[in-house]
Amino acid sequence: MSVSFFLAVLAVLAFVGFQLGRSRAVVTAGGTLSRLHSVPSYYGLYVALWVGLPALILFALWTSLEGSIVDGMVRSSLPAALASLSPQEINLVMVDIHNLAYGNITSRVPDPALLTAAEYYKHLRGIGHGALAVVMLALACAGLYYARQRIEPGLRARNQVEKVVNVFLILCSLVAILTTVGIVLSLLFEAIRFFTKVSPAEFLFGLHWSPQTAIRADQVAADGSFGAVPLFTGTLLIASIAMVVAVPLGLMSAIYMSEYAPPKVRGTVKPVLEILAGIPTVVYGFFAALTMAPFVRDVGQGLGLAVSSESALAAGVVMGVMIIPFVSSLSDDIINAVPQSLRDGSYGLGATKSETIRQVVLPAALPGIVGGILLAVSRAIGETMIVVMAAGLAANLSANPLDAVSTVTVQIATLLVGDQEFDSAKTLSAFGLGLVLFTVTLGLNIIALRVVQKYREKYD
Amino acid sequence: MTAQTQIGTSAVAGADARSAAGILAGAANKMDAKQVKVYYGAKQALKGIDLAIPERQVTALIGPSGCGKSTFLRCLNRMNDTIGIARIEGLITLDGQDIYDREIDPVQLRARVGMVFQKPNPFPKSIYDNVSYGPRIHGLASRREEMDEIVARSLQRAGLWNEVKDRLKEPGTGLSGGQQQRLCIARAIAVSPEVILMDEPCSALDPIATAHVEELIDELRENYTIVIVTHNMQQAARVSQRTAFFHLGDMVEVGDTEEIFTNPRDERTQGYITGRYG
Amino acid sequence: MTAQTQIGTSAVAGADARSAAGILAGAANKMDAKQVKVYYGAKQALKGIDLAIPERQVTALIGPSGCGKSTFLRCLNRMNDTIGIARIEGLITLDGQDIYDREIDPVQLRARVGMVFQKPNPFPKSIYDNVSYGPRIHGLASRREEMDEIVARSLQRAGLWNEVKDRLKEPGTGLSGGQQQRLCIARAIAVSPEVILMDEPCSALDPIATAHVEELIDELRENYTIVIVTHNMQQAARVSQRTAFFHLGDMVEVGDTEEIFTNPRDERTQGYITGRYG
Amino acid sequence: MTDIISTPRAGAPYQTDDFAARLKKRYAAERRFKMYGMAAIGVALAMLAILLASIVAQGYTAFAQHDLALEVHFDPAEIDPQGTRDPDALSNANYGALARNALLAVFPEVESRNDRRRLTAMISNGAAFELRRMVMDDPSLIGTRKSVRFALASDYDQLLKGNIDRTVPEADRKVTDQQIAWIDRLVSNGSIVNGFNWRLFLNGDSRDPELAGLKAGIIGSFLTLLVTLGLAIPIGISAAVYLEEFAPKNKLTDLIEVNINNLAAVPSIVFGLLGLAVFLNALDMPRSAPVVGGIVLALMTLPTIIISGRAALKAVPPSIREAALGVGASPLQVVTHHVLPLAMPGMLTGIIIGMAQALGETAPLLMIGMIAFIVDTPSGFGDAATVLPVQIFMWADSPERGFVERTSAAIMVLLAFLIAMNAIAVVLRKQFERRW
Amino acid sequence: GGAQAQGRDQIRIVGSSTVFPFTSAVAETFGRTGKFKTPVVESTGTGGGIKQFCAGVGVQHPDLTNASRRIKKSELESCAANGVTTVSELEVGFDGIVFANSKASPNTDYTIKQIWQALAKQVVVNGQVVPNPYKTWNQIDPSLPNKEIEVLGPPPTSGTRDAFVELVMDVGCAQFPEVKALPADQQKAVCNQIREDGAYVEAGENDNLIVQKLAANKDAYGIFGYSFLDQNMDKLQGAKINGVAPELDNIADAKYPVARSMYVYVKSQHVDVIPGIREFLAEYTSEKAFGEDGYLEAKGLIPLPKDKREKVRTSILNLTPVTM
Ligand SMILES: Nc1ncnc2c1ncn2[C@@H]1O[C@H](COP(=O)(O)OP(=O)(O)OP(=O)(O)O)[C@@H](O)[C@H]1O
Ligand SMILES: Nc1ncnc2c1ncn2[C@@H]1O[C@H](COP(=O)(O)OP(=O)(O)OP(=O)(O)O)[C@@H](O)[C@H]1O
Ligand SMILES: [Mg+2]
Ligand SMILES: [Mg+2]
Ligand SMILES: O=P([O-])([O-])[O-]
Repeated sequence: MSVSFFLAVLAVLAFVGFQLGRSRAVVTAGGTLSRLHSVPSYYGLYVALWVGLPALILFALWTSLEGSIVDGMVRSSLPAALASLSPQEINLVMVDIHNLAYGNITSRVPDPALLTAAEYYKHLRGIGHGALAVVMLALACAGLYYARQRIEPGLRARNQVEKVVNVFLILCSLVAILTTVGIVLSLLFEAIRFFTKVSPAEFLFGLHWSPQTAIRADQVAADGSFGAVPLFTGTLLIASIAMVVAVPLGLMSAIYMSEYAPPKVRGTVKPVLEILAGIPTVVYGFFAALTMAPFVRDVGQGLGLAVSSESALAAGVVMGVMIIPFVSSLSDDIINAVPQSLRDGSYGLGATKSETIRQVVLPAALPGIVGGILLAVSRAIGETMIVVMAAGLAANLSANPLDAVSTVTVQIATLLVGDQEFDSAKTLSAFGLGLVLFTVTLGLNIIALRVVQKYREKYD
Repeated sequence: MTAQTQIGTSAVAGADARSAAGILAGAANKMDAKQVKVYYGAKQALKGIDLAIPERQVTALIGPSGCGKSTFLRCLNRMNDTIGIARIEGLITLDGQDIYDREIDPVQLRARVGMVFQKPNPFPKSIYDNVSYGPRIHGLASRREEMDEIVARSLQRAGLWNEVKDRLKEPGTGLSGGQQQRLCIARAIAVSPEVILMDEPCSALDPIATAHVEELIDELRENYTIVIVTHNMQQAARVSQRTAFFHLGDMVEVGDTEEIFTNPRDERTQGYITGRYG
Repeated sequence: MTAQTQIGTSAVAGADARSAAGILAGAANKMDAKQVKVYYGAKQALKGIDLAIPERQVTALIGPSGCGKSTFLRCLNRMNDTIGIARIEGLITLDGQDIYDREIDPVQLRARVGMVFQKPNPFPKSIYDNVSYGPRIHGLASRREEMDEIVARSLQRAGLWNEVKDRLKEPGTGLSGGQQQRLCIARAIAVSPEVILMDEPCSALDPIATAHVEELIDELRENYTIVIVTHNMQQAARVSQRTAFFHLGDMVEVGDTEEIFTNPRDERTQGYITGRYG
Repeated sequence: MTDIISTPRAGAPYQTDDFAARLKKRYAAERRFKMYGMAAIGVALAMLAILLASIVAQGYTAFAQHDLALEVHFDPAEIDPQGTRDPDALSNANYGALARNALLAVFPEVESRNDRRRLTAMISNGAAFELRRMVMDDPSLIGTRKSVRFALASDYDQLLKGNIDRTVPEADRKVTDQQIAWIDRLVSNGSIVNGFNWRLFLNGDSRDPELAGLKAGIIGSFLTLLVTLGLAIPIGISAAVYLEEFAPKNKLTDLIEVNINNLAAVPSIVFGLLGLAVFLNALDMPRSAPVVGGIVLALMTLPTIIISGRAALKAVPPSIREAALGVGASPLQVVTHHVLPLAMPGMLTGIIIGMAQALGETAPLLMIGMIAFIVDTPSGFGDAATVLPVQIFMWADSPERGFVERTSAAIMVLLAFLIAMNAIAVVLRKQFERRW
Repeated sequence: GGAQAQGRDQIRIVGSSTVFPFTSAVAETFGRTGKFKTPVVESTGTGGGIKQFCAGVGVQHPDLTNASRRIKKSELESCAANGVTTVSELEVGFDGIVFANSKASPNTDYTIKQIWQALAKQVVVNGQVVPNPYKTWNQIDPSLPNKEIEVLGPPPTSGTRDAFVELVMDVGCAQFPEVKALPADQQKAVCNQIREDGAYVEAGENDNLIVQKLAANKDAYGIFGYSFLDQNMDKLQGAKINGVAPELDNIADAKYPVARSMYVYVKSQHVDVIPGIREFLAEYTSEKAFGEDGYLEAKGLIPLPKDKREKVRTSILNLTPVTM
């Protein structure tokens, strides 16, 4: 009896509940449906929810707890010889028992005590499944009975159902908060450890980033320096270059698609451009490193400029291309949603198409467009591969787009992926960087929200 | 008929009896429509309209809902170009020039032939920006004060100034229905077009505001040519010199307003007018 | 005053003189507003309105543009809930029950108190779907034919049937202004609300259609309670039994329509009415 | 003519030279503006074309592969000397020798040990596995002769495709002159056949380029994406709807809004850290599994879907909501019946872009063990699996030459996957689009 | 939570990206020929691998870890603290680190000292320790080419960089008595730190990218593993170091100075619990795998000498615990 079987049975029960609830509502209405507070199908949904939801919640709880409960019972039933092992060893014994119980390949001849334990384990799981089935069924039936009882014309079935939906919607919104909490928690402890090794002041205001600390104890004496400023300026530089490329290209593409292009062209160009967002970043990385960077270098040298072979410009431009669809597609949708009557109003005054677009359509679409652009900025800040491959890892403090720079994200990724040592400031600095980046963007977002709210108060 | 299409201002002589009868001495045809047919997809909305619009007069278009008044109005400044499925046939001239000619620039045309729409459609900008928008794109003011002056005067003429003079920076969309309508009128007259097309400009207005707009129309008439769609017979009678009666996509009758209201030739016109008068 | 708010239908006795005077024999107050104040942000749009709306009668709201008629109307079925910055104070009852009570479900309230908006706002769906939407969500028809019947009857009553019966599947947004307005009327009456609020329902309508809607209102009055905002004094005089005059967020005067039009007590009312009559 | 009869103001501004000059400028601006639009699309499309062309140019050869067709003698002396047909014995037999013998039989003149080794290097490691599979499936083959096709080792395949240059000095290439001569002979006698590269789609990953395939990656991507879609779409749409349509404007919703915007800027690898800390360590979910990958990618794409969804909802005019509320629709009905359908195009755009991002992402998967060498095709959401971009990432980092073309081919497959997935959404989006 | 309860019958390996190609090749062969499932091999980097490996015993922890360096004492201690008490070591073979450039340039011969002078942050000039002034190779030694110094190499987070520092930088600077005269900690700083003025380009971990960049930029040198040179002999050449070319035989018999050993560590407690570990180790240490002409050599592994292989094999098959 698998998970999907349980869920399928539950779905069937809920459907039955729906039908019963609906017909019951029709009956209680006594022929005049308008006596019902809600449309009959809401009564159906009401019953279906009562049938399905409690059983579903039980199922979720049960399946998440059953494993450890059964394990605990098997563990306590083990013969004394096994039970006296250390927790680690018992863990291993449990692996053996599981492997035996599920008929996996095992490599040693099983000990009879283990075989009994495996049998016992199987037995318990069997009971557990049976009990779950019975309890779920009982709960579903109770729900059905209760909900059906309550059906009468005055029952606000729609409101009840909508209350459940509303709770669901709120829960969905809270996922964002939970994710944030999860991220902060998974960064915080290591970051604190980092800040006990490197002072926050040095980290936040230091102008030199070079995490060249030792991997072997006998190796490098010099501590790495952990001044994150070059990384943040590098991030800013590359993201700005990317936006300088993506915003005009994306916005103008969006405008052309939604305002000028015939529907057929728009219908094809838009999804085609969206492919840009789906090309794996490795491909962009190779393109940036092997095509764009040498090109920038050659052009730069042709102009007599000193260009390093890894330049922020190359990485930024390619990143800009990658995020074009964020701006173009989202803006296109928003522009397309601006009511025609506004355009008519402008044309009626003798405005040209471009004047209409720039002065009426775009301002009307601005909140949505800003959303798309912010999304694109975010993506640019979070991108790793292109920068690693084309702009290098050297954290120079420079505002010159022809220099090699590094970004926060890149350092986080290389620090986490590279060779690391427990507790070395080098490895932990990834968490410090992550947390600070998180905080900085959070601050920026709060400011952005305030600005947007001000703007909204004025123009909503 | 062909002569008429060549030189608009001297077209009076060539105008057919029906039209000529209604034109006051000295007035010439500012615009002229010949056999204008409009289709929305397969549906024909106008079935061949012939109508001359005399200069510096107010022409009223009346007729039952859905008969094609707005459609005709939108033909006069090529606003129908923006409706994908609309197709237009026939000839419309402004000062004797075919406005659907390739040579003609719809932008210039619409600057010369302004429009107030049936549903008020203020831009989601401030009240000030709503009105200054047109003058700005046409470069009618070179300095800030000039623009302030244009905005203030337009709002005054539309009868909205007193209500909004303290909230010019607030969004135009936060106004009441009637206020929005007057805002749209102010916006249209701010660019001083030669011809102003008004699609039921007073439908959302109270009597006082209506009277105000009617005065405005009367005043504008001295310099501008005005075409107004209205459902209000009294209004048509009060403000217009000429009236055209539309019915099911046809123009049934056109003539001197007094004539039309007192002595309609077509019985459909009679029915329509008396349907209310009676 | 307090007695009145408890049992709506027997409230006549407790109604104040001003209100009581206007109520015809046998009619009771369907709705009742007490000291209704509305603020848009910091701006006060209604300054404390007391108005009783008698059952199965037509109450007309008149007054200059921007005086708060739409705002008041929107209070009566809690449409103002949807405007973020709008804040309402005071008491409004429907059949004696406070409609701003927590117990009250605004959705059900709006099904009972229907509304036709000032700007026609058809759904971007077919004409049929526009009208059938309300009946469908309220489960007013169980079979296809019943629904067809409701749609056809509603469109007929709104005087649109003949124009659209062949194009029910076409989008409602492709109709002319007046047609859209009648479509919105049809949509509102399709759910048979007890009270119908109409915000300038005839503003975009020609006289014939207007007459049609007025007939409809007259007919509806037998079973429904109607509140209508209009700028057309004749219309108010023709269709309503009671008239309330609004001015700058205040309700200046309310009374029997005949009374108001022939013998207004307040000079502002007089000014407003005669501004047109004179 | 008009200026004679009109007063200075009316119409005058529009007939003057001044206006004409200004109009000319405005039209120039108009043309420029339109040109910018076209240029922008042109540049974007050109970039895409360059990228795609470079991928295709490098990868199209991977769709064909050279096989070695040899007459194999299933010599009982080699594989079943005892003649017991014992499956265990058969399973451990030396099948490589069968393939080598078959090739050596074509070149009887090659005798020295070194030469024989160099000759048999042409046979892919896969040959032994292939023969083993054949015998295990049908032991009656033992003792018979049969013509069998198996992969040519990658270096030689690359040579025949021209990816290894014959003209460079012998010392600088992986293939000797002698081997080239042998290969040419095999080609001329028809023992080498070039055909569609089914292995690319039917095999799992391998360290041997000629055997490496994408089956496991495709299925892994499919399972992972299924989880991602199943979570991100309903949660994303629900959250967008709640925040835009229902949420009271208070501190909590501000907090949620800021959070969502902020999550969009969190580097994807940090989502990997989250997955590691929460799903693997705290919730004890399996490593390298599509469920966990799917959840992490869903969390990563949620901000994209929510933000674009909210923008789309915001663009629906309030009059539509009022109209529906006015006939007694509940707020939820207003949303589901009117607002959502109208906002759907924008929602779908967010979904398309979010999914494209999820489909191409590798960094967060690193932390949860999906950047791994996994040969077996996953059969469920809890099995160890890789995904296409990981396959691409790992192949791109492999030293063997044969992986260069396969990397590009894998990218082509990924893009095909993406386009197929998007096609559905794009069609839906067109259905919902309308102007009002 | 229920998913883990199903037990595990598949070996899980984490660790070094350098050893990854070899271990995964063994895993593939092991999975194809035996009755066991193909092990899952993750590429997490040496340190990351050891961290996971040492986190505990039980299904959720890996069984083996790859390492491009020996495990450290501190790491073993942390293993023990988490209950991972017996760890066995399998030395796989050697990895040469090459200093390579494009075939389009002449082949060169550098001494370790010269490479240190080219790459160190501080060098000795006229008996003084000064910031590295060298821009071109011939400023270090007139016999060297008049080419700008540009070296693409791994970032400080990489195990390869670490090995390079130990085998080249430390050795190179030891040849300057002036450095030796410095106090111990300063000495190390001078020896180990790599310049950050742009002459040394930290190029990430994708060695194929370095290969392609070198092919395009003929003045630049790159630092990476031998197997990438082996596969790209048509484009690149390895510089001789101290007169020795980076060739298989030279590395195998330790003539070439820049080579390191690679290891796999086994959690002995998992042997016999997770099925197939013994058999996997047997496959790894079979002659056809890590021996001369074995399939790992074809992947670029440089095999251990024969007697060493014997020792490694018996040691690992007996699960001899590693000692520091
Ligand atoms: N959403 C809003 N935000 C801010 N102010 C508003 C809003 N809606 C209306 N107002 C203001 O409230 C006042 C009353 O508006 P309301 O729409 O009720 O007027 P009205 O009597 O219906 O006028 P009209 O006859 O022109 O429709 C006006 O001054 C208007 O500008
Ligand atoms: N965009 C459109 N698509 C399809 N049909 C249309 C469109 N606009 C108008 N029509 C149809 O064309 C006919 C004429 O419409 P028009 O708007 O010109 O009427 P009208 O005379 O202005 O009416 P009203 O007084 O109600 O505004 C009507 O039948 C209308 O339904
Ligand atoms: Mg109209
Ligand atoms: Mg109003
Ligand atoms: O992955 P490495 O630890 O070998 O660099």
